[in-house]
Amino acid sequence: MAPASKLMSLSEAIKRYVPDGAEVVMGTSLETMIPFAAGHEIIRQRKKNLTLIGPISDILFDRLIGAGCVRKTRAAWVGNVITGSSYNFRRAAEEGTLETEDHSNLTISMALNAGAMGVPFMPALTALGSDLYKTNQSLKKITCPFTGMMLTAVSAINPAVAIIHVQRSDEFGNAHMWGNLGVTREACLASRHIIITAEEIVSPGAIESDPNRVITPGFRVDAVVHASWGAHPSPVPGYYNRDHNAFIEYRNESKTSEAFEKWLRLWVDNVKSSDDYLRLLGKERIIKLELKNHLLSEPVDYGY
Amino acid sequence: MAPASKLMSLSEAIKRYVPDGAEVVMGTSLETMIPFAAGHEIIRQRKKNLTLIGPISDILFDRLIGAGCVRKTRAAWVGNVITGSSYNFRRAAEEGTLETEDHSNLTISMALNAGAMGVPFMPALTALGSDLYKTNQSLKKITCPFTGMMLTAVSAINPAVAIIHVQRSDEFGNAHMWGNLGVTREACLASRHIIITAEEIVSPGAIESDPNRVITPGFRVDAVVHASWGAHPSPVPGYYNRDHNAFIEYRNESKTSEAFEKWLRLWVDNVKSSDDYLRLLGKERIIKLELKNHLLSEPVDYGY
Amino acid sequence: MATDTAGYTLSELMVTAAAREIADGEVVFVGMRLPLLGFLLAKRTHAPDAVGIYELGIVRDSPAPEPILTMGDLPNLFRAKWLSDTSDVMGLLQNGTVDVSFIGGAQVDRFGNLNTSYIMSSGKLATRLPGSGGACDLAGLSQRHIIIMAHEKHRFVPTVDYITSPGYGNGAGWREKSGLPRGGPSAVITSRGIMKFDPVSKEMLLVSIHPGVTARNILDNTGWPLKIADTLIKTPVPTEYELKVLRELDPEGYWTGS
Amino acid sequence: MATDTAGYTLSELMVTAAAREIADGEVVFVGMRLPLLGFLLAKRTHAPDAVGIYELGIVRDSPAPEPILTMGDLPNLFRAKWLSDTSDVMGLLQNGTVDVSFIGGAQVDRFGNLNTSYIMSSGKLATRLPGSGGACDLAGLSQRHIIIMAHEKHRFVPTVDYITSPGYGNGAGWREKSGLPRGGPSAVITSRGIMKFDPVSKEMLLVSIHPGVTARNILDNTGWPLKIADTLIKTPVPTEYELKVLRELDPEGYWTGS
Repeated sequence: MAPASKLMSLSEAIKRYVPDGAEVVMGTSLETMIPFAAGHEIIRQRKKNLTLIGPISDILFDRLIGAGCVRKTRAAWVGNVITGSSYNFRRAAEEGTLETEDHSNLTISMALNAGAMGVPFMPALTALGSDLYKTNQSLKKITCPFTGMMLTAVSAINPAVAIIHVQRSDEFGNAHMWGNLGVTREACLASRHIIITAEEIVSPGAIESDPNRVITPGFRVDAVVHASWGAHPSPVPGYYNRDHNAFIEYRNESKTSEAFEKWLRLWVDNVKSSDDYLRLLGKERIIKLELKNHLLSEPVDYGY
Repeated sequence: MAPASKLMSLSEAIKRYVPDGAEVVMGTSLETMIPFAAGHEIIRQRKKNLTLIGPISDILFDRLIGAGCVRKTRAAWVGNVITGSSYNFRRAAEEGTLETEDHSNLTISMALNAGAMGVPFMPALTALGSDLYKTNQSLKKITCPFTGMMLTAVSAINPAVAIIHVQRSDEFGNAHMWGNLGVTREACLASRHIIITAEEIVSPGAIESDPNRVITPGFRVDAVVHASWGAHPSPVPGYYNRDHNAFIEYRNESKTSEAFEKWLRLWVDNVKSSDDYLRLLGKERIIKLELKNHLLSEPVDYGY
Repeated sequence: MATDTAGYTLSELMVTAAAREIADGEVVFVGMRLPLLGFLLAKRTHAPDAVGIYELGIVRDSPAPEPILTMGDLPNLFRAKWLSDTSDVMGLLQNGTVDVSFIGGAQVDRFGNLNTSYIMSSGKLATRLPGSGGACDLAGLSQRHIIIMAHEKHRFVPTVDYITSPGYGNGAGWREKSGLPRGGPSAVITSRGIMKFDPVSKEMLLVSIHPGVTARNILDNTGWPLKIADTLIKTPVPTEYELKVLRELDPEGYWTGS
Repeated sequence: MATDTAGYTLSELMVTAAAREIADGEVVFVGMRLPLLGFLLAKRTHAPDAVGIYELGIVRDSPAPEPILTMGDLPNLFRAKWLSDTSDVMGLLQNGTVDVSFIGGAQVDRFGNLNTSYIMSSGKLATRLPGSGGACDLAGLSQRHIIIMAHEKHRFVPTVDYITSPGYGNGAGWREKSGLPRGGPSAVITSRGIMKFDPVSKEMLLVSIHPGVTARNILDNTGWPLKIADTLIKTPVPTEYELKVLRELDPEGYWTGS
């Protein structure tokens, strides 16, 4: 009973589990724990024709689109949470080089839920009366067999791979996540492969001390990557705060294709490691983002 | 901002929120944390014509049926987990005084899920090919609008009240539950009222130290009851082990109506308080059930 | 139009108006940006027992311990009442638990339909906007919802190019026919005034004009002949206490600066 | 029939046979009673990397630190790999992740349909059984499932009174026509022998006879003319190591005593 370690480098994990043309779900906790490091590695490897799946992607999807990795988005919202529109997305969509499937947070959550539960669709009351039906073939109107009510059926989504950033994981893919969970639980269960990027790699014993905190069964995880600060500039509960300036500055850094190319070279292509990234970020900024006020959870007992 | 305390006696909580004829969901964690104390109080108040909802009820439903409180069950399994059939259930069903709606664990979970999500049904692949359709009007066959697959539609269940036993709660209904959760999360969200019985009443600060551990939003909870050993003989993670002998002995104690009447007088009607119950149980038995091996959860930080 | 010389900014006026739409004890589904501030302001003033629900999977009933720019900031998770799944809070929305929600928009029409997806020009896509996020869900499933947006003629159009978030469609009875279980917009708070909806025809009605703005100015900046309510009032300005709280909530004026 | 004089009990033989149906690394949905022991025995012998899933919302891949009588016993939660919702583990079942599951039954027929709900007598209800629990789900949605039960004529009937857990219905093609996405019973382990199913006709076939039992005895205790496989073997007895482990798992013989 010596299971194989799933620990590998970020570059190896992306190489193995994110082939060109793959359907990838990311940013499943919405504004928090967005797997930026993994997304940047996808850009460095210049993956092509990806379909990106997620509720609100904040600026991660925009970067992948700007780098030419993306053929299609299946998302509720693609933009910059605190500045509004995101420009690579706009350019690609307006030029017609990006296909978009328009979801709401509820429909994307039900699509992944259906995928997780192994059923071909889930019913919802949302989207009725909206034009989402015109730009999303995954939605159909149905009639409830019990009540006769009109409902929206949301077709299941089963991504090829889920990329999930967590606080801590053991090397076998048993991972703790806390904070708002978004659609992470269903995204993991719906996906054929799972890549975990984690702030810390810890012992199995630490994870086993709290099985309710585990985000998805470890036996379904394919790769575990140690990625300290791997969600920056988004926040990670227990590790660091949101770097608002990064989001605000990105507005101008992505406003034109030229500006974005420059940003990409500096922050992605020239960055070969997590150390490179932290050096670029600078000590002062890092200290500013670190937690200043701590609140430890009251322990619970799993004894017998 | 001084919200009203929801703390009340068990007798008051049952009086207020479990009227005759109510649909009550209980035993939502399946074999663990079954709200026996609350069930016994329902018997003491001789509620009538209840509909009991739950996945596998172990022997709690059998007791309520034997005491004449129940008109109907909507459950996947009614019995005694380690001895098999339960006799009050058998007698009532065979004599035709009890109506039963036959679910599986998956269909009852989907019925409560539909109730929680506010949709009139949820789809499933189970029950197909089974005779559950003959004895459960909440199941209908439908065709998937996307794939043409045949599916089971499970009609939503929205109970009048959920009775949930937890480890600890504050007086406002913010409660921590850990261990296997069963269908508890959806049962709470689906129900119009919620009664929490808790091993311990703790400060709001203790609960707020770990919001991921909260089982359902406290603002929807109606009553909080301090019920130490309130799930005995079922186990409560962090508090006490399963009392196997109670389940084994109950087999004979319920084999005939006469035996059951005797059991009921001794263990329910003559018990006026949790102290009475513990006295009857006896110190030795209590010590035997207490946790001997402890395992505390690794803390997590919710700071900023 | 309100300026700093009036002692408050236009955004402060709008956020205050939004806050006043929340009654104490209500369950509020809180959106991004100005609505987030409006909710926090209400909590700190007249609606201390309001409960906030956030699409990220957050329920909280106390103000965050520190100013936040967005709902995912860690202080908004600190001592939350519940941290959970998006589908859990969407369940609370869909099952009718949410009293009121707030959404912004790029384009609105006379029946309160909102577009945050596609702006067309001569039949061709002119601007791709971010999309629904939770807005379509909130517009469809809250007991009522409130729209907050800039009041410009190109945004206030007779018919939106795309319905991201349904209002009253083409008027009375439309939501029912569409299968929506409840709700509809109850107010539109803009940079010039406040609109409500005629209870019978479901058409937008001007009910309140911001200080320094004229009805003419509003009509000129609305793409259809906006109807005016029988009783037209001037939007009450923020109180000193509301301004004090707002400036604590947004100390650097990121959202409410001039 | 096997007895203590043979060095093992009948239950021990049945549990051992059940354990051997589990291949290493498989995902097993573990039921109550004998199947629970069978899984634990497999983990401790030839299938150390098998993963156990329990309907309560438990996933674990190590043996519990102490003997357990039922899956809800606290040692079965201790250092579990995942504690979660029933719907989560039902999702793993429904989406095809579960390789094998085990269910018990009161009545079975020649196509492996199981009844744990209603036993009829002359068209009237004779015995009300506890019902499906998770059995209907496991029979419908696992990649394969194994039935464990006592072998008596009144239990082995031509056609069950009620299909709680679907087997192969009335034969080849029935599961597909019923809409079941996969699966079907792969073995029936009884107190007298082991049956499998004809790959074409889907009818039950006797493949193995327990020590001390005759084919005649099995046919006499089966309510239809049970077909016999071309190759009929004697059920291998538990090894000493298997017995040692089993007695550690059930030290008081609650499940496996004579």
